[in-house]
Amino acid sequence: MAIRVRFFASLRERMGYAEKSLPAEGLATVKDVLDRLDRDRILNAQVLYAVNMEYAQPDTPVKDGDEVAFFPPVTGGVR
Amino acid sequence: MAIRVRFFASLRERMGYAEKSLPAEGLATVKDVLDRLDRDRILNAQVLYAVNMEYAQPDTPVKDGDEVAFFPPVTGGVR
Amino acid sequence: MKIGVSFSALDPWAEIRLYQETNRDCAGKFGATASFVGTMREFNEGEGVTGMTLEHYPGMTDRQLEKIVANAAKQFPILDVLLIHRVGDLLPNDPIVLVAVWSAHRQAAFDACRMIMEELKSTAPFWKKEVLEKGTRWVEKNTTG
Amino acid sequence: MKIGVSFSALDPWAEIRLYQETNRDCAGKFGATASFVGTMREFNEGEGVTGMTLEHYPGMTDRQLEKIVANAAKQFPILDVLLIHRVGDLLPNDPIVLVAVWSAHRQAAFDACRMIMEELKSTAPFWKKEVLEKGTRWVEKNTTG
Repeated sequence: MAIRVRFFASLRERMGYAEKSLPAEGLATVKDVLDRLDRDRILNAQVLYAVNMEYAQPDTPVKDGDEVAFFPPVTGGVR
Repeated sequence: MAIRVRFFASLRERMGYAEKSLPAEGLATVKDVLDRLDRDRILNAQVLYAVNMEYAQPDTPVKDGDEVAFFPPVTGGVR
Repeated sequence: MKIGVSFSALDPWAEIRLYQETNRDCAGKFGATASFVGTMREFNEGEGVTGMTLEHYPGMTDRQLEKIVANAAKQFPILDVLLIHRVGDLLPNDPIVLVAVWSAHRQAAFDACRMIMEELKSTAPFWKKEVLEKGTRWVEKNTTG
Repeated sequence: MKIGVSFSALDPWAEIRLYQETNRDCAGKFGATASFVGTMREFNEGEGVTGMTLEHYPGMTDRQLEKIVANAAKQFPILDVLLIHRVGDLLPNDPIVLVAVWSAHRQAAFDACRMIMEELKSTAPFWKKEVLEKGTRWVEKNTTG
């Protein structure tokens, strides 16, 4: 298994890809996942985190098989 | 001409009739109209007034040709 | 803008849909439609209700409804309003009133829709007489609930 | 209760009408239906908008929408909810989102409908990309307007 990383919307475009699979070794939190990726590019604008489709924080734990997502502030509904 | 007096809803039932025509002589205000009618029966419960289809007060002026209405508190819409 | 009373059964969602389709003046400009439909329940004040008669003061009703909508339009930036109130004999589940408000933005649509419903309740000359299992009763007041 | 996303054009009033006709559990018990429809405008932030793509996070969207409705049901005495959000490519005048709330009384229906729209805007994982006369832009935030 591994950790599935996903990007959405403008962040997906900034990264140039929608998802990536990372070996889970050494990844204990969302912050660890960020550090393993192009951290500066991801954090270049405001970013939200989700682990297994629930909102998360940098210190939220992750484990083998989890899905970790990064995306910009959401803009559903209408103003 | 004359003054047309109208009753609605529970007040109409209490009065036993829906409308009445009153000679306008001596009638200067809504209060005068009330005094000319069965005042105690009308004021037996909370009553609202209208002159020419606009909400009115006891001292609202009336004149020949006007329509004066008495009715209980309104209960349109839903709770 | 369409404001009035209906002497026959209301199909509120079909009314709103048709109104929006045939009134294209604010097409492309509105981002928000807030609507409210009031429906007759089969109970009130703890008692079963099997029917209702809605009496109104013709003429004054239209005048007051127009005033209520004008007040809302003065206070909030709204683009269009549809407001229809039933009169006559109703059965449980029959729609009593519908209001729909179109606006560029959400808040104005919600605020105006709610304001119209509140003012209607306290100023439009309608009266409800309920048919209970035993006899009838006039609804005496609208609470704020 | 029906909650979800739609990949094809929404006919919001027809959806509400059909839902109410086919879900009779609260028939006779509801006196109030508050609804809101959000529609794509042909302008935003002072610029003409000719199209929009609504992206979402499948799976997380459903989970968040269900959470939002559950929160509203915890806070207000509501009987039923219909909530559908569009995804995919939209044109001006296309409906974006619809929410309808059934309740015994007016206030709970209005309050819950508004709360759902507010929470949706800040927690449901949708993103809008607008097509302008020249190029495209991501909508960066929803104001409270």
